[in-house]
Amino acid sequence: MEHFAIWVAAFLTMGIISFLYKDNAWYKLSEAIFVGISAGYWFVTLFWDNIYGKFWVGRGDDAMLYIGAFLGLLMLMRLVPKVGWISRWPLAFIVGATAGFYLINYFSSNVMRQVEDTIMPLLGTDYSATTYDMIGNIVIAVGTFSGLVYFFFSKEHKGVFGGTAKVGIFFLMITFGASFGYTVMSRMSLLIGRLDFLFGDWLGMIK
Amino acid sequence: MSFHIAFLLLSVSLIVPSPSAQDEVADSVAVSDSALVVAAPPTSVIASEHEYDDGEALDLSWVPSIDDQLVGGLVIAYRVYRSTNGGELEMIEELIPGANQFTSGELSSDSSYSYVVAAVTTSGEFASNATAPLSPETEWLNYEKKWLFLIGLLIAGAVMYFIETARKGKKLFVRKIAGLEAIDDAVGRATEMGRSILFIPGIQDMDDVQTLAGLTILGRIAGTIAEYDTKLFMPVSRSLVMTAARETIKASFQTAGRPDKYSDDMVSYVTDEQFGYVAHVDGIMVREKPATVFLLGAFFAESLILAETGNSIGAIQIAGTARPAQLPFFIAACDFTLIGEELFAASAYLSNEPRALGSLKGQDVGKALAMIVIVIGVLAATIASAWQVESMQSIVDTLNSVFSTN
Amino acid sequence: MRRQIPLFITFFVGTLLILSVFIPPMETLGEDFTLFFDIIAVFAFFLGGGNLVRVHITKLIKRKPDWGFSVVTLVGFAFVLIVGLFKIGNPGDIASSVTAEGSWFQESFNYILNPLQSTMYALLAFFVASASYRAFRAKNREATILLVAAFVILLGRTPFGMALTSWIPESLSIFQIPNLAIWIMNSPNLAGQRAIMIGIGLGVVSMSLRLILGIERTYLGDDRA
Amino acid sequence: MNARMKEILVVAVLTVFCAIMYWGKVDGWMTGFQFSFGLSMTVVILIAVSLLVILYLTLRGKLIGRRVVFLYVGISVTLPFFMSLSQEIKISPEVQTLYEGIAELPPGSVVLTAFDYDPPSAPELQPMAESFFRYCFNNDLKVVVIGLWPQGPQQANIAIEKILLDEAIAAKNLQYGIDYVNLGFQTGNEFVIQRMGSDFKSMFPTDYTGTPYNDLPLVRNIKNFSNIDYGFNLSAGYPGTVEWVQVAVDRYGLKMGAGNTAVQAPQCYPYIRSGQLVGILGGMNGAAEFELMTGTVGKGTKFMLSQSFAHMIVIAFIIIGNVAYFRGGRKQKL
Repeated sequence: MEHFAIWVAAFLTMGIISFLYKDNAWYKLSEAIFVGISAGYWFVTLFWDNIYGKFWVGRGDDAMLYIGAFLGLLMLMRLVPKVGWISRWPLAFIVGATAGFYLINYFSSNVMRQVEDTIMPLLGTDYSATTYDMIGNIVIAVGTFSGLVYFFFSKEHKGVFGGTAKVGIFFLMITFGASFGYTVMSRMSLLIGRLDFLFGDWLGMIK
Repeated sequence: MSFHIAFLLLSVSLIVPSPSAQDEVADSVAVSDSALVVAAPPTSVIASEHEYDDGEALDLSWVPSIDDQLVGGLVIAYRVYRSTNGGELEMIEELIPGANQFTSGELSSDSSYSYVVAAVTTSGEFASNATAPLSPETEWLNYEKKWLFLIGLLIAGAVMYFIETARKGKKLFVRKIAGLEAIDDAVGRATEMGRSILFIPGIQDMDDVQTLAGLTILGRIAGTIAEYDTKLFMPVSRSLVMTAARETIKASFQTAGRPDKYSDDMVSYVTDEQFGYVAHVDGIMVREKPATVFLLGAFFAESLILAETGNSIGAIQIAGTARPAQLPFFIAACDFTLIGEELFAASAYLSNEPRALGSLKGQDVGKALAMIVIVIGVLAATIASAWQVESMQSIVDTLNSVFSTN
Repeated sequence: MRRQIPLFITFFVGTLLILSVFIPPMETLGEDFTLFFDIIAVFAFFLGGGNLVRVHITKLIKRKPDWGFSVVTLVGFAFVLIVGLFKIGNPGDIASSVTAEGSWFQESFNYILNPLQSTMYALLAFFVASASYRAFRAKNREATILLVAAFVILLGRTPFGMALTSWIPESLSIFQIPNLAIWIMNSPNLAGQRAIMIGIGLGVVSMSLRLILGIERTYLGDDRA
Repeated sequence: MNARMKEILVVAVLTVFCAIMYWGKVDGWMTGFQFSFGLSMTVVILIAVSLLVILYLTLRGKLIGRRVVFLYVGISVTLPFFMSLSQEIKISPEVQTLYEGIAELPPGSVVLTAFDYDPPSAPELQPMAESFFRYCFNNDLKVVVIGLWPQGPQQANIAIEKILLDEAIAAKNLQYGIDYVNLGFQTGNEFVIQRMGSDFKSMFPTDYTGTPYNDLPLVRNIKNFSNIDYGFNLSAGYPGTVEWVQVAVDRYGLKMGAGNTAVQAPQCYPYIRSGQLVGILGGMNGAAEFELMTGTVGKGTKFMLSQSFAHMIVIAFIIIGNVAYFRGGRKQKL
């Protein structure tokens, strides 16, 4: 059984890799299995965690749960064409809650917090700061400022304003280049993991 | 009864309440009297109201035992005991040596609580006096967050002010955004080529604000798609997104006067699982060869898999996400990328509706505010640290406390 | 009316959640919302899963191209639902965890789903290479900056990059590529990230307000439908 | 022979090869391959020469396609598995500070490890998990595991099981429930962290196996973050380090370090500067550096070579791409 299982795993692994060559039957088969199994897997997990886990095991007496269930049932009203429109209520509920929740969350951690962090002495907090630290601090302040200028919608990118926006774009490009370069490494790691499975765990070719 | 005796013992700082500890002490005493390790109990134990909560916590502070020393200290832990409404003492917490405060949570404002803190040595516990009974109070406003509230209100107010100004008919200028200008062309291109349009609203559910942004953009372009009579298909990875996307497209087709062209088949659910979904979308891309691909929403690692596959089939790709980690991949592999904020601005921009455009003006106020604060703050901090100017330091401290979020 | 009620719900719930942050007795509202959401999501799956089954059965009945693969999908879906919901092969009784070692559900995860997920993810290695090959070209000033930043970071992580500039004296060590890479990550990269983050924060504020105020409402469909 | 036949032939050859190797492995007559130093160098030179040929072809105006790039990536990752070459590892400051952060913990300290990743991210994060646990167990730190990703706790178990086989650690005879506990997964993302701030038990009434919280001696007295001496988060995305910092660190003052995939790591760098994080292990490099610092050799170090090779290949293709661009009179779009 164990032999069979590891061959299945290897078969599917290579099926996905074969997509790099071109779309083919092997890939289509792996894809079909992937979609079917994963959709089922997701539902089973949701069911045990959120329905069984919360209504039977967890906080079963909590009124909040039943409000949730009620909203869920309203959602299912879509299946009944006549009253399908009622499913917009839970949808409206979700959209309102998401909007309200994220408004504050993003505002506090993305705006307030980042502004606070940018407020720092350019020349370092004390005399131990090196030239590099100072340059770094200046770069951070200038970069954040000019980056914000780039995102300004109400003014055409012209003149001094346009020049600053240009600097902002440069900073964004450095950011993107740096994150991309940094990522290459991690992506390679994933492939290393898979090939280690094929050549090591499966075929036992790695000493 | 036993409680009263124990309490009496506690108040005169003798050894110990809890039965298990008592046993231990008895054992060690039995072995050798000289092994008894005596420590002074913690003093000045004070219980006070925990600020800005729902009446469910009290703060406790004390002066550690004088035998609690870093080197050669006798105290191995502190135990906090609580008595509810004058009831029996129960241990609720054990803290490391050196501890001098504790927040006692999960209380009710209907009850009163009294605390005892005991220093623990290898021989037993040496308890402090009990604190006076206290009930936690419910506060109705969290004053700690007043600045978050005020600045938030200021910016939200600016957004609403401009929405209102625009509604009254004042023309507001918003500069061109390259990625958004390209959207109409991209739809047109698919029509000319007689091929389809693929729209991916990210892989998150409706509880992610980026998915909402993707869907609002869909709402704008679905109208154009209806007018051009182009084929649209939209595999999604969440059931709720499927429902919402169908509503969105249906409404847009209706508004464009082509409700007959709408079909539920445009939107289909694939699987919630990230890579299962991606495997399917990749397959469908190379099979259907859409002329235009929209990737607008929350994306994770799959961003590049999708964008590179889309690139390999020669599709025009317009992408946008607010996940900074994924932006570089879209920049590298797509024709146009909406960077962070632009994703959220897109639907307003595309709608060309005055009120929506007004909201963009409003968020510029926020940016201007951030920029001003950064300039003032950085200058003040620099002057303060370089020349030790007190007044500048106080500006920095004020700004820091205003923008501090915790 | 059909449209007014949902708009009111959005407005009411949105405002409530914003205010809850400032009112201690309502602090847990955000948590309750996630709870609601999780539960609604399970119900909604009947719509999504139902759609999945419908699409593939249609394909099968109409004998559309590749209908055979639809059968595979349907069988896989049904298989996992059955072994997962009835806990087939689980050691112990029905009370054991669905993901218990040895259960069919867990085995199918280990030997089918996991290899598929990991491999799909690993394809990124290839795409990262092809994207760098194609996109990192010095076409204009912006692209050149992108290229240089990426190149320095890449080099900074290889022994070759270390060797290349190890001759630079310690006093100028910042110009050694690994140090330069770290500096780029910590300074200009940080600045760019911050600008993007602040922008996003404000963008979310503005869009959320449009949703709460009902200016964006396409997701609610049309009155006439 | 048409293309279809060729494809079938390749698949057939591959299948036979794999079958033979597998048989060899099971039967025990094939124990793996290792190139000698000379052969390793020859392979490296061959790859380099072939790249030069591609460069030459590009200069002549013959551009290569995606599949060639793919092929090179595959080769450059695979071949180093079999090579006997070694390389130097430089410790970066964020790894140093992370190490110092746990090194100063006295024995008996309680460490909370949050496993927020799933198997696809395991190649990067699993080596970190292993060396982190190894360090904790060797130094008598108590480990509490939780996960905000459904499969996180399983990854933790895999790592723990592996580490317990180490001779030195097996000798300590560590007890589940006393020396380490796996509280399992809980849905709710950052809200789980928030709830843990007031009460762990409310979020984790039982552990991974169903044992009630109060029956686990290690955690029985752990109320909230104030009882945790150090937090370590292994994260591959959301929810992850950002959420831990926002809630556990910012609101509850937990001292925390993180191990991130290389992609997530840049997002978390600001947190080191602001002092919200003690340190970060970024990607496989971070794992290898941490292994070096803690004096163990694991997969992180082993696969560094593959990674360096792959990097060199990417760099080579960026150069070739630019040559192609300038050669094409800057107009050609590829």
